[in-house]
Formats: sequence, structure tokens, C-alpha cells
Amino acid sequence: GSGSTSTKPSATAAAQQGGTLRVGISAPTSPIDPVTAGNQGSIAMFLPIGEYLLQAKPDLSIEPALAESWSPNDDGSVWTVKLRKGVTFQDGSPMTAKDVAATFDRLADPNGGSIALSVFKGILNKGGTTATDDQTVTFQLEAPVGNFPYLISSDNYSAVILPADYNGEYEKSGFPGTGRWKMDSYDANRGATFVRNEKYWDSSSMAPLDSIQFSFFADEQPALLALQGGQIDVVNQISVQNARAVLDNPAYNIISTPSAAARVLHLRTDEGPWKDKRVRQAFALSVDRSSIVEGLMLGRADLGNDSPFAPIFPSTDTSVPQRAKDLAQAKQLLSDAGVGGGFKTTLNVINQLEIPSYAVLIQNGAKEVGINLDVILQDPGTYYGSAQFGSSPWLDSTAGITDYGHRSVPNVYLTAQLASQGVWNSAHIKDPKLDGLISDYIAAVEPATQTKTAGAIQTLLLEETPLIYSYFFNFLAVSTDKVVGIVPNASGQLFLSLAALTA
Amino acid sequence: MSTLEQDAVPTLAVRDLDVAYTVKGRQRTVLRGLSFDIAAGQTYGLVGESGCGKSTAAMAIVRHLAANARVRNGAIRLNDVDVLGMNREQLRRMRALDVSMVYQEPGRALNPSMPIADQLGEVFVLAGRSREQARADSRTILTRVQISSPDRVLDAYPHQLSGGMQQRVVIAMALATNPSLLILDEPTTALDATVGAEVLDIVAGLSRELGTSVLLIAHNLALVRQMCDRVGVLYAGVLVDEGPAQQVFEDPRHPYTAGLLQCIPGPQHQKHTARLVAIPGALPAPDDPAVGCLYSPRCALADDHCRTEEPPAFDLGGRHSRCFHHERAGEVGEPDEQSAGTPPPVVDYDAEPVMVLDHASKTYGRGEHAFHALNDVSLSLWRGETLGVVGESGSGKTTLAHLAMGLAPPDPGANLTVDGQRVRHSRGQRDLAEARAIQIVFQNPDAALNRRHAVRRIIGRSIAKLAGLRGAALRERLGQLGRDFKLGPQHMAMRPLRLSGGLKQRVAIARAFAGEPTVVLCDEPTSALDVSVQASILNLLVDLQVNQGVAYLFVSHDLAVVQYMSDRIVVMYLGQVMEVGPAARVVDGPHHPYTEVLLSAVPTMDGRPAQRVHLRGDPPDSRHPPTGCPFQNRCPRKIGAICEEELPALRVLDEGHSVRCHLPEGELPRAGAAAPARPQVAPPRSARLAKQER
Amino acid sequence: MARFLLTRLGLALITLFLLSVLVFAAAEIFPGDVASKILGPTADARAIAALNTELGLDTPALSRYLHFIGGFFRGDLGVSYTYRTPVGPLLLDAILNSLKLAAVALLIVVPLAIGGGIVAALRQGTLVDRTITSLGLAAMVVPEFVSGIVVLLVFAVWLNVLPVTATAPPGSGLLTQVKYLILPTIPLVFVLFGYIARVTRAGAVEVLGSDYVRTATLKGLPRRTVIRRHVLRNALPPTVTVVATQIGYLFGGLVVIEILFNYRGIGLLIFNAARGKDFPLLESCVLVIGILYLTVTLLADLAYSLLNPRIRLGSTT
Amino acid sequence: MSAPAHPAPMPVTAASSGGRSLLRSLVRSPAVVVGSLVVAFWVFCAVAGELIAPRDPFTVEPIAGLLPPSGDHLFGTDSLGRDVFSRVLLGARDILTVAPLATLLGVVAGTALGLLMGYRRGLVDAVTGRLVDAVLALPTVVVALMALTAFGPSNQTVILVIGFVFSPYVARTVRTAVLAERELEYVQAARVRGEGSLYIMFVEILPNVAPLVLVEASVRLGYAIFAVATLSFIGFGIQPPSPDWGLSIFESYGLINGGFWWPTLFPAMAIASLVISVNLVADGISEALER
Ligand SMILES: Nc1ncnc2c1ncn2[C@@H]1O[C@H](COP(=O)(O)OP(=O)(O)OP(=O)(O)O)[C@@H](O)[C@H]1O
Ligand SMILES: Nc1ncnc2c1ncn2[C@@H]1O[C@H](COP(=O)(O)OP(=O)(O)OP(=O)(O)O)[C@@H](O)[C@H]1O
Ligand SMILES: [Mg+2]
Ligand SMILES: [Mg+2]
Repeated sequence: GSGSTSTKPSATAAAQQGGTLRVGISAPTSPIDPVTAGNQGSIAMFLPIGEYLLQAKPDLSIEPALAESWSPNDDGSVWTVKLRKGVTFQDGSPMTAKDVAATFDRLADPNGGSIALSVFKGILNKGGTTATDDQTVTFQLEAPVGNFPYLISSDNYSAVILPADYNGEYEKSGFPGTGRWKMDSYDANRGATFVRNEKYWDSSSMAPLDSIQFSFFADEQPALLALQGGQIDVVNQISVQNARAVLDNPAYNIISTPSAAARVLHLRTDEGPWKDKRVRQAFALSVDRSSIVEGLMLGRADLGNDSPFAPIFPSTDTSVPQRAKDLAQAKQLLSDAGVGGGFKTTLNVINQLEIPSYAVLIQNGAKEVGINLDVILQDPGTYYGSAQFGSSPWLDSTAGITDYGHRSVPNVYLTAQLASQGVWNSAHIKDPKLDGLISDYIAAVEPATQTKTAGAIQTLLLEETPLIYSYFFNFLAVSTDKVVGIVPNASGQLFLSLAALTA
Repeated sequence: MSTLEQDAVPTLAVRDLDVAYTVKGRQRTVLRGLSFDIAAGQTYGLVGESGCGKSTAAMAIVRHLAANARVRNGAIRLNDVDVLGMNREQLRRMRALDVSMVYQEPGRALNPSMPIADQLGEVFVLAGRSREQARADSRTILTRVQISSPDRVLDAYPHQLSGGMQQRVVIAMALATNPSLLILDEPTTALDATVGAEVLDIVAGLSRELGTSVLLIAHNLALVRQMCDRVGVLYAGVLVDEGPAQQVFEDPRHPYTAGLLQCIPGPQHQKHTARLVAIPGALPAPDDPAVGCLYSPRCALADDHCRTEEPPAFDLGGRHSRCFHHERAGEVGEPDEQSAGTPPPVVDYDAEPVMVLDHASKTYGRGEHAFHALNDVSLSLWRGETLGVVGESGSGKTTLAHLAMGLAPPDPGANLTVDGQRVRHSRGQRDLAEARAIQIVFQNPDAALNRRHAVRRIIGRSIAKLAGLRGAALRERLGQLGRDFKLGPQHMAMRPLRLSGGLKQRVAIARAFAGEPTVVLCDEPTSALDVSVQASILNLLVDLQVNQGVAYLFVSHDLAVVQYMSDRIVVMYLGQVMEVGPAARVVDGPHHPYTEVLLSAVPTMDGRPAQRVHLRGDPPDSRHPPTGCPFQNRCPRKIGAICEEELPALRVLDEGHSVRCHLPEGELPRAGAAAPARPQVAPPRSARLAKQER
Repeated sequence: MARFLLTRLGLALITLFLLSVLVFAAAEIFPGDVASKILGPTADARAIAALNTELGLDTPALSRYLHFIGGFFRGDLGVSYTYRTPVGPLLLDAILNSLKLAAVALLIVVPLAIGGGIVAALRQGTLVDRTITSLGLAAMVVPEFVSGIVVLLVFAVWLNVLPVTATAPPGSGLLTQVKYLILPTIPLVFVLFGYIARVTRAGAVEVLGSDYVRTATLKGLPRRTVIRRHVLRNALPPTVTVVATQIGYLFGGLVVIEILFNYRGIGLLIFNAARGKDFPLLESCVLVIGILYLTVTLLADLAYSLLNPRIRLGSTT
Repeated sequence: MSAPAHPAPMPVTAASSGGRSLLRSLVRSPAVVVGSLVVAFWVFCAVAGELIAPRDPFTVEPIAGLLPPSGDHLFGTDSLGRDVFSRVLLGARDILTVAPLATLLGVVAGTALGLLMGYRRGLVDAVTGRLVDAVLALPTVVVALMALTAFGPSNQTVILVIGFVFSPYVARTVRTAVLAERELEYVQAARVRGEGSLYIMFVEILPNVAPLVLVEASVRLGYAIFAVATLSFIGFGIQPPSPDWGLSIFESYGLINGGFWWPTLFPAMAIASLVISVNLVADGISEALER
């Protein structure tokens, strides 16, 4: 596609100028540094300050932001991005292609502790980004990638454009960025305050609010209570279970964004009770997805079809039949596999949010077909362990439920979860055919081709069932009905740059 | 009861007082129709076995009965005011002004976390004095109870004072507001004889001076005899014998009184010559339905009449008795089974001693804290002999016993042999033979018997450990011990708590004899017991000595008992042996001045007020003993410098009798020199003592 | 006295040493890898390795321990792995918060519980007694997060009279801070009341039965005076020591409360440090708590001996 | 000259009457009777809850989540549509295994320690005392995490953690009592007989401090139940789908402010009823022992 002009505030008539927005958010668990930070709290600290080349909308369409336009070469292995003119950092210095190149080199640097390394792995290396002139940047990819724009968009939250001379000391170097908001005060223990950047490069769309106040919470529950107690206006992110208290309360807006985030249940395909794919299929057939979506997620989730292809992905092939609960067939498959009498095995579960409950539902379903699951809850630390094969329940357990965040393209999931060499391949699936399909999909530039390959992958995964995706949940945020102009994205971030308060 | 009415209004008048405690829903009557008067300035004694209701009576008078107690009926009038009818405030005023009370443990009666000045001052402040005045008044009252350094005491905390001091403070507190009635509940039981005697002298003096009426509760008859104008003998909550002290004691009109009198070993009684007479049986349980005379089960004179009908209070002119046979009460002969025991044989001092302890010293603590609980004590014990050890609290008696027992290691240089065999000092190292040879009977059976183990287990375990018996043999021996010590199967099954004091001590003794020891150390085996029970225990010990030829080291600070039991006596003071010798010699003298003091502190059964030999100065601080003779700073017969300079040697007077004193033999005190001559045997009593020809 | 303090100091040092070793062992066996905890499990292996080197986690454990301890005694608490900032300020802030909370809680619960205990003792066996003890027990076992939620809803959400979060806005005066701390202390009061009251009651019952209280009563002192002058003082020592032993809980054990009331205390800090395997932070927290705890118990012992002349002056009889 | 480490919640009781009369006096106290009935009820539920539970406490019915109390769901349903009433009944099982076992562990270990410290005094006392202090100063969270990592999440771990954390408290209490007991003459009598330290500690002294231990245990049991719940709260406790009370409270306390009080209230009441009853019984026993 090609660029248009920047986003205008989606403010309604009632929206007023000025005022302070108070936001409750989970406390940062790492220093504020776009390069290394990976948790909600830390990310939210640079979102108002920084800006991206491209902005991904909740519907996963892409808009230009700091970039004016972008275009691939014919096989999609080289991408050229033209930058907007007149963009300046908050200290007044102009933003040039050098800064952009430096930013992506930093993210691709294997020794910088960059959180984005996993995103760019095998796609973009250090040195792959070059500034051809002040306004033009070219990305030389390792392999053709059709969805590359997403990786340099706001969906790759690390990709805020930073000055070329940024040295990793985000706080010390005064929270640099090009955005509408300046960091006013930051206390890792309590919260942060942002004030309007009066010198914002686009004076035609300044931030309506005077300031934004973040308070850090250790848990959703107190945050929600603070909201109900009128001490904050927005709860940045909340699980549907906790939101239940305000779900049908007109005094609050539920900001609900469909995403590709899922609780993925992996089954070891190389050994153990799940080696036989019929057993895996049977298990998948025992899951009552619709009642999970309705009962557990109160309808705020999309059905999953045992593949990372979430309904929201444009490329997802919707013609692939949806798998549903079918005990008869499940039992049949089990007896075919010679375990008609049922069996007992363990299920490692990460102890977060609604996942334990989800595990209980799975457990109940499985029992109906004679599979007795012994659920082992583990706190994230234990569950992920060293995150290396051989020393991590996440990657080694015969079956486990893991929490995977949203990505605006399934690429990372395909390469990391399902490719033979994938670093998160906890199902240990090694299938050349699948590997081939994956690289085809990634290389495909044309939407039609993408959908076709996606369909093939989805069908293959239904057959093999290395992973059970029973639902993709919606990210929820709650605000009082006084707040307007919050733009959520599907990875659960809230863009507050243009938020405003109504009278 | 016309005679009880007196022309003058009595200070205290108690009428038909019934008090009952509710225990687990059941009512136990502990006072039955108690009636007596205390005239102004009169001292009234209330005696009786433990548990007969003495304290209850006292508490009823000040209306401070336990929560579960109820006054069923009766009246108490103090200065003609009805006590039971008073409201809170009146009661408070009465307690503040008209009556005060002193009881057994002075240490516990004082608030441990408050300086004496505040506790004493309180009383005066309550009476409306200012703080300053209060302190001044406190000083004066303290001097009146003969405390030499009132200011030191005022600024001290209770635990910094000796027992005697504490009790003086309590008495000072009681007399501070010059009450019309002073109640003393066993004021000296917890104190040393010497100290106790002094304290009572003070009370007697002051009450006479202030005209205070006194109610003295005690089970030491002699003491009551000495102090009181009138006595009441309480039995199971009933006042069985009541009248002028002299009459009651010299001509008892109730078998119980007579019995009590017989229990006490008099100065002239000795186990070889006279056998003690215990009252058979024990107090009826407070809740058993009593028909007839409550004493009848234990009474030699009892007949069907006694067992069916409750005797009224017979008026005998100025005194009364609740016995149908009051005129025959005096004739109570001792029950037959008592005469059984044969007297112990004379000790053969030519034989080798069974136990020899040489140069035993014990130092507690180290450095500047070190002090010598025992100083180079040497003594021998012959087969079948009883060696009495006397001396006031802290003199090292128990330490001595513990050393011999191996419970505390002696300082180096000590040497202990039993039957000529050297015995190791630590109990841990002793082999079975050594262990069973020496055994001990502790002072307080309540503490000495594990309250969670049944008697069978307590004794059985000792048999197993000391006699090394198992199974049938053990059960056999257990039964035998049971018979020897009159412990029935029902007792065997019980836990100590449910046993009477006497039975408890029997169990303790039985345990000591489980392994047929050669030497038994008795550390105050009867001081926790009633006289009646004490008698039977002493008899038991004597019998055991007769049958098994066991030797006793008999520790006690009751001289009368020691005198009765012992062949020889050791007198200790601050860890030093002051005198050792044949019982008679030590008692008659010439003896050590300290021995003289001890003897003079023993109250006598004849009415005459004791001419007590008073100690100088304060009780000794065992941590800092004086130089030279340890006794010099208190000695009434101190010669002079020499006493302060050198420790006198243990000088042999004649065979087996040595005294540690600088005084030349001629000047050593003798019985009767200062103290009154050894009392004559009171006629009614001697008749009833079993004579035994030798 | 001096000797007493010195020996206590020595013992305290030993305790602290044992403590530090315990915690070190703990931090070592805690699951997972520091860097991958910080960067998240989905981070690239190379990034994780890089970070571990940066944090000096590739050096042997023992040397890390010694280095830390060395620093600790020089007052340098090292740098937190997760926050990448010096531990000192983090810790100080948290400790102060915890101290405030504990102080307020104690200020409320101690008088309350002592009063309750004494009353129960005076009315021994009556309905009042049973009620106080039973209520104490009931309150004691209601989990903090339940009582916490309830008081939050009632006072902060429905009645809206008190703030939801416990953290007062920076620079607010003492009274405001206390106002913010009232809600979170209520659950603590619930937890502690029962136990303290129980101990006080036991102590008082014992004293009430003592001879010297009888003496005081028979002196004709008014009941109030007896209780004030003779009962209280002798009944309190056990309570003092019990309160002291609760300090450990009040400083280290308030994770739940701190989460619920979004209060940045040391409990939460420890919790996160432990989960983040943040050794310098964890070790510092625990040691500081240890020091606090030992100091408080020492103070308690001193208070105890102040109330007990027998201990204070030693026996001279 | 140090204060008693951890004074007894109640004075050591002096003596005991025989077993039968003990029973009799117990039966006479209404508090004890009520208490034992309640405890008995919960024990029965723990053993045979299925018999009286109207529904299977484990079958979920997500669509029927959070139904308020009604005819066919006496206590309503929880967020997964499980019958709260049935869950409360069967919830007794885990708590009645974990909490008592944890308490037992703590009390046994603590008592042994206390006996040792009190009887042996001297060096043993000093050294053990330091360890005890160290553990007392060690935040439970850390202990919990250690154990969790070492043994993985399970009831056994919970038992271990709580037992470990409790033992020092018990130890201190017992120690103070033993210091007093050991001065009594029956201990010397035992030594005179030639008994070994172990025998004296456990056969002679232990029975005499038993009432105190009992009272301590009852208080601890209360805290144990509390602690189990709290461990669940930070995810270290009893594991789902157990109907354990503490866990249920933890799973649903967040719903209170949505007006869904029933999944929290009923388990909470169950906990309270159990602990109070336990304490009533314990108090009764120790009172009876005092007589
Ligand atoms: N609070 C109480 N509850 C129940 N029974 C009691 C209570 N106090 C005393 N008794 C019983 O009442 C009887 C009399 O007790 P009291 O203390 O008056 O006897 P005493 O003559 O003072 O004994 P002692 O000489 O040992 O002091 C005893 O059997 C005792 O067990
Ligand atoms: N374990 C000990 N440590 C320090 N001093 C002790 C110890 N045991 C006894 N003493 C001291 O030793 C001295 C002698 O004590 P001991 O008990 O032998 O005296 P006693 O004659 O038995 O006194 P009583 O008549 O009161 O029993 C006392 O001053 C006592 O305080
Ligand atoms: Mg008495
Ligand atoms: Mg003694």
C-alpha cells in the first residue's frame, strides 16, 4: 500500500481540551528501555514518548506514521521505506534515516540483549538496515518476508524510533522520542507522569490532555478497585474474570480488542502418551470450545482451531472446517490407538490469570474420554525454567499450557513453535512438509498466496494436532465513561496519545 | 451457746458458718456450723490437719472466698458489724481499716515488680496521707517490725529480701493501719524455725502493744500453744474442741485433739525409747455424705452412737467439745497395729562405716560469683544409723545430699565410699551396684513424683532400673513393696495428684527402697506433711531401718523430728559443719552457740513463753560469708577479734562429739543455761507413749 | 548490662550469618535463569546470554556471595538484577513503608488486644470472655485477602470514605498517611488481635490468681487501682515478647496485604525479588528484616527485664 | 538473663485427673460438646463427603457459572459452574489433611527442639536458638518458594513449609516450659534412677508440658489453615481443582466486588467454624487437665 496523512484524534463532540488522565497499570518488572523491555508496565512507559514507522490498527490494517510510504522488491526480500519530513525528537533535533537505521541495527544486535531478536531472527540481521539518504531506509532481509511491514510497525512494540546516539540508558538520556508526550517524573515503585510535548513536530494534532498519570499496581484486583473507588480513570489491562465486576455496568467502557493471543496447549509428538496422533486428535476432540468461550471467557474470545491462524489474521483460511467437541469420535480414535481403556498423564500448566481454570475445563473434558490429567500448576518462573530445551517444563513437558501474546502476523509462531528448529517448539514436531509450507507462507507477498498456504498449514495441523488452540482471547481494558480517544492494539497496548476526557 | 456471749462485744464473732465449694457441679461442704469469738486483744489459734478448712474460714471472714465458694448460712460480725451484709464499698473500707491478713508465702504475697516503698506506701496513701508522709510512715512501721535498715528495704524489690524480711514487711503492711483484727494463716510455715520464731515474737509484741486481736492459723500445735489465749481445733470443717489454750492442750476433751498431741515427738522422745502414734486414716473427702461424728472412722472411742448421731457442742464451762465421750477423750490409747514395730538395734560403731564422705566441698559459680555452698565436709555413716543434719535454709543440707547422690559433682578432692568401695562422683558414671546403694527421698512429694505417671509406673520403673527386675519378677516385687508400704492396688493405679500427702511420701519412699539401698538420704521427708501423717512416715522409716538395717542421712530443720530420729546429729551453718555428735550430747550440750540458738527457737508444749536466744544482725548472705568463723557476725556469744580472724577447728569434746568454736569447752552453752531447762514430760502425754525396755 | 548487650550482639551476628547463607542457598535453587526472567521466556538465547554476562551472573556463585556480603558490611547493597538500580534506595523506600504500616497496625492492635485480654481475664469463664476469645479466633483465621477485600469494598468503594490504595500521594502529611494506612491495617488487626489478646488473657488470669493481687485487694485498694498497679504490669511481659515475635510477620509476611492495597512494602519486594531470582535484592531485604527482627526482639527482652526487677537486678537473696 | 523466648498462650497446667473423669468433665462443658460436634461433622465430610454432597464438586458447567444460592444449588455455583455446597462439604478433605499434618509436623519438631533446648541448655540451646531465630526472621514467602522449587507444588510441600515455619514458635514456647519443669525434683529422681536424657525428656518431662503443647497446637492449627489459604493466594498452596476452602476463597474472592459473594463467603465460614471448634475443644481439654 502507500501512505496517507497521520491519524486525527477520534475525539467525540463532548471531548474537552486539557485535564489529567489517570491510568492504572501493572508495575514495570524491568528497566524502561525499548530495546530490552518486554512487559506491559515497561512498554507502557515508552509508548507515549516514542513513535513507530507504521501504526497497526486494531483491525490489523497498517497506517503510515513516521514513514510516508514503504515498498518491497518483487520477491519481498528488500524493503524500502520513505520517511516523513520535519519530524523532530523532543529535544528539537531532527529525526533522520540514520536514526531509523541505528534503531533497527540495535534491535537486531545479538549482543545488545534486544527483546526483538526473536522477532527478527532469520529475517533481519545487524547491518541489514541502511540509510540510503536522509529520508530513505532500506531493509535487506535474510529471506523473503511478505508481512515485513508489521515487524517495523507499532505491533513490534520495541520498534520505536530512537536517536542514533542512544546508548541503552533510556532513563538517564532523558526518555528520548518523537512522540506527543514527555516523561515528567518516573518512580519505579509508584508510577509516572507525562506532560504534553508542546514542541511536537505535528502542531496540527497535539495531545488534547495536559498530562497522563500512571500508577503501578501489583495486581489487577486492586487496580479495578481503584477504578471503582474513583482513584483512576483507566485500567490498562484486565482479565475477563476480574472485569466481571464491571462488565455490564454502563458507568464503565470495556475496551475489548480481538487478538491472536492464546493459551496454547502443546503435546509432545516425539515421545510419551501423545506420540500417536490419533490420541492427540482424540484429546482435541474432547475440548468443549464453545462452552469455554461462553462460560470461561464470557464470550470475549474467538474460537480456536488448533493452529496459530487466528480469525483476525487477514491471511487465515476461514474455509477450513472448525473442530468441535465429538466424544464418540474421540473414543473411537483412542481405541484405534489401543488406549480405549483410557490412561493417566500429567499436564503442566503455567499459573496465571484464567489458565488454571482453563486447565480444569480441559481436565473435565479429557476425563469424559478416559484421559485422566494430573494438573501441575507452576508459577511462571518454574514453568519457563531456563527457557532452554532440557531445563524448562515449558519446552520439555509431555503436555503443557503456555501463555502466548499477540503477534499481528503468525510468522513468529510458525517459525518458533512449529518449525523443526523452532526455539519454542515444545511439541517437538519435526515435519519437513510443515517446514516447507511455513517458509512458503512467510515468503508469500500476495494475500491470495498467503491465504492458500495458510489453509494448507491449518489442515495439516488439524491432522497432526501438535498444539491445541481452543480460543484466542480479547484484550480487555476498562475506563470510566468519561474517557474517549483511547486506541488499543491487539497486543494489549493502549495508545493514549490522543485520549481525552469528556465534560 | 450462752457462754459464747461475753459481756464486751467481741472483735470477731463467727456464728454457724457453713461454706461450700462447687466443684464440677457438686457441692463440697468444707465448713460446718463454725462458731467462735475473738475478744478484743485476744489471740485465737485455729489448728487442724491440712484441708480441714482453716484458710477457708479466714477467707470467709475477709469475704475473699474463691469464685466457686458459697457461704450457705451463718453470720460474721466484725466489731459488731455484719460482714456478709456489706456492699462493695463498705467491704473495701473494712479491709482497708479493720482487718488485715498475712499468709504462708511472704515471697508471693508481695508484688515482685514493685519496690517495697510503693507497696507499703499504698496503704497509707489509701488512708489519705501524702506520698512523702507515706514514706515516712513506712519507715516508722518498718522499724517497728525490727528492720534495722528501713531505707534499704524500702528501695528494695521483694526478691532482694530474705524470707524473714519479706514476712516482716508483709506484717508491717498488715499492721500499718492498726486494724482491730489480724489474721495470720500459717505465717511461719515457709520460714526457718529461727526466723519464724523471731517473726512471731514481733507479732506477739506488736499485737499486745496495739491491742490487736489475732487469729492465728497453724498446724504447729506447740507454736499455737505458745502464742494463743484460746484455740479451736478444726476437723473436716467442724470445730470439735474449743477453749483456753492451756486447758485444751493439757486436758484435751476430744479424741482428735488428743491424737494430734500424741503425734508430735517431744524433746525427750527418741526412736529407741518411744514410738510415735499416728492418727489412723485420713480426713473424710469434703463431699462424702457424713452421718454421725465425722471423726468416728478414725476414732478409737467411736461406738454406734457416734456413727449414727452427730455430736452437739457440749458446753464444758468456757470451752466445748463435740464428742459424746469428751470426758474419756484423754484416755485414747494407741491402736494396736502401732505397737508392732520393734525398736531399732543400737548402732555398732566398732564396725566399718557403710558410707564415708571425705573433704566434700561444693563451689557454685566462678570468679567473683563463686561461693561455697559446702566447705570441706567430712562425715561417716554406720549401718542402721541415722545421722541427722540440721541447719537453717541455705546451710548446704540439700547440697550435701546431692553430692552424695552424684546429682552435683563435688569440687576436686572429695572422696565417697560405700561399703568400702569408692563411688564415682557423677551419677552418670555410677554402675548399678553404686546406684542402688545410695538412694534419696526428696522433700516435696508433689514435685518429686511425676504428676503424669501412675504410682505403679513410678515404682515399677525404679524396680526395673535399680533392682534390674523384669516381667513377673518385677510384678512380684511391686506387690511386695505395695504390702510393705501399705499401698493397695487402687493406689497403684492412681496418679500422685489423687493421693493424700502421706501416701505420696510413702510412694516416694517405696521408690527409694526399690533397689534395697544401703544408705538413704532423706531431705526433709516430712516437712511438707501434717503432724499426724508425719508420725506414720517417721514410724515407717524406723521400721524399714529395723528390717533392712539401712542407714539414713536425715536432713530437716525441725529439730524435734531430727532429735527423735537421729543417733547422731550434724549442725551446719553456711556450708560448714559447726557441730557433730551423738544426738543427746548435741542437744544437752555443751554445744555450739548456733546449736543453742536453733534449740531455743523450737516452741515448747509447756505454756511458758520461750526465753529465746536472739541472733544478732541479719540472716547471712551465703554469697559473702564473713571472715573467720562463718557464724561470728550473728553469734550471741562472740568472743571478739579471734572469731573474725580465724576459722575455728572442729574441736573434739569427747568421743564422736566435736564443736567448731573458739569458746573453751567450759564456756560452751548447755541446754538450760539460757534456754529453759528441758521441759518436763507433760503427764497426760507420757502415759500414752509406748515405753520400750532396752 | 553491657556484657549482656555484647553477647546478644555476638549471637545476632551468628544468626545473621546463618540467615544470609540460607537465603543464598535459596536464591541459588530458585527456578529459572535471571536474564530469561527479565527478558521474558520468548527472548532470544543470544540476548539472554548477553544480559547474564552484563549482570556478572557467569561468575561462580560463591564469589558472588562473598562479593555481596563484603559490600553489605561496607553499606553497599549492590545493584538489583531486575530493576538494574542500586538496591539501597529501593530497600529503604520499602522498609519505611513497611515500618509505617507495622507501626500503625501495632498502635491499633496492641492496646485493643491487651484491653480485650484483660477484660476477658477479669470476666473469666463468662459470656464476655468466650465472646472475646472466640471472636479473636474467628478473626484470626479469616485470610487477609478476604477481610482485605471486604473492608475495601465497604469503606472505599461503597461508602467511599477511605482511599483504596495504601500509598499516600508523595509529600502528604502524617495524618493523611495514617488515613491511607487505616484500611490495610484492619486485616492485620484481625490476624493479630486473637493471639495477643489470648496471651494477655493467660498472663492476666495467672496474675489475678496470685497471692500479691490478693494482698492488694485485702489492703482495701479499689479494684481499678489493683488492676492498674498490680495486675497490668505483671501480666504484660509475656505479651511484650509475643508482640515482638510477630514483628517478623509484620515486616516480611505482608505480601498479600501489600498486593491487595497496592502498597510498596518490603514483603512485596521480597516476593518479587525471590521470583525474579534477584539475589542482591533478596539477600539485602532478608538481612535487613533479620536485623530489624533481632533488634526488636532485643528491645522486647530489655522491656521484659524492665518489667521484671528479678531479671533486671539479679537476685541478691 | 534473657526473657522467655515465647511465653505460653496459657500457663502450664499443673496436673491431670484420670482419663475417665477427664472425659466426664469434658462432656459437662457445652462449649466442648458443640466444638467436638462441629469438628466431627467436618471430619465426616472429609472422610465420606461424597455420601452427602448433592453433586459432584468437580464437574464444571461453565455456562451455569456463578448462579446465586437457590433450591438446587444451596450455596450457588462458582465461576466454573461447580456446586459450592458440594465443594464446601468436600473442601474439608484437603484442609483436614494438610493443616493438621502441617501443625503436627511443626508441633512435633518444635516440641522436640524445645525439649532439647530447655533440658540440655548451654551450648545446644545457644546454637539451636540461633537457628530458630534465623528461621523466625526468614520470610515465609522465601521458605515457600524454596520448598516449592525443591519439591514441586503439592500438599506435601505445603505441609512441609508450614511445619517448618511453625516449629520455631512451638520450640520457644516449649523451651520456656521445660526450663521450669527441669528444676522439679521428679527430674532429679529420674536421674538418680539412672535414666538417660532422652528418657527424661520424652517420658518424664514431655507429659508434663503436654497441655501447653496442646494449646499451642490448637492456636497453630488456626494459623495453619490460614497459612494454607495464604499460600494458595500466592500460588504455592493446594492445587486446583481441589475444592479446598482456602483455594476456593482465593479463586473467587476477586468476584466479591461484582456482587458474587457466595463462592467466597461459605468456604470462609467453613474455615472459621472449623478453627473455632478446634480451639473450643482444645481449651476445654486443657482446662480439664488443669483440674
Ligand atoms: N477453690 C476451691 N475449690 C474447691 N475446693 C477447695 C477450694 N479451696 C479449698 N478447697 C478445699 O476445701 C478444703 C479446705 O481447704 P482449706 O485451704 O481451707 O484447708 P486448710 O485447712 O487451709 O489446709 P492447709 O492447712 O493445707 O492450708 C480442702 O479440702 C480443699 O481441697
Ligand atoms: N544450682 C545452684 N546454683 C547456685 N547456687 C546454688 C545451687 N543450688 C544451691 N545453691 C546455693 O547453695 C546454698 C545451699 O543450698 P542448699 O539447698 O543446700 O541449702 P539447704 O540447707 O538445703 O536449704 P533449705 O533448708 O532451704 O533446703 C544456698 O545458698 C543456695 O542458694
Ligand atoms: Mg490453708
Ligand atoms: Mg534443702
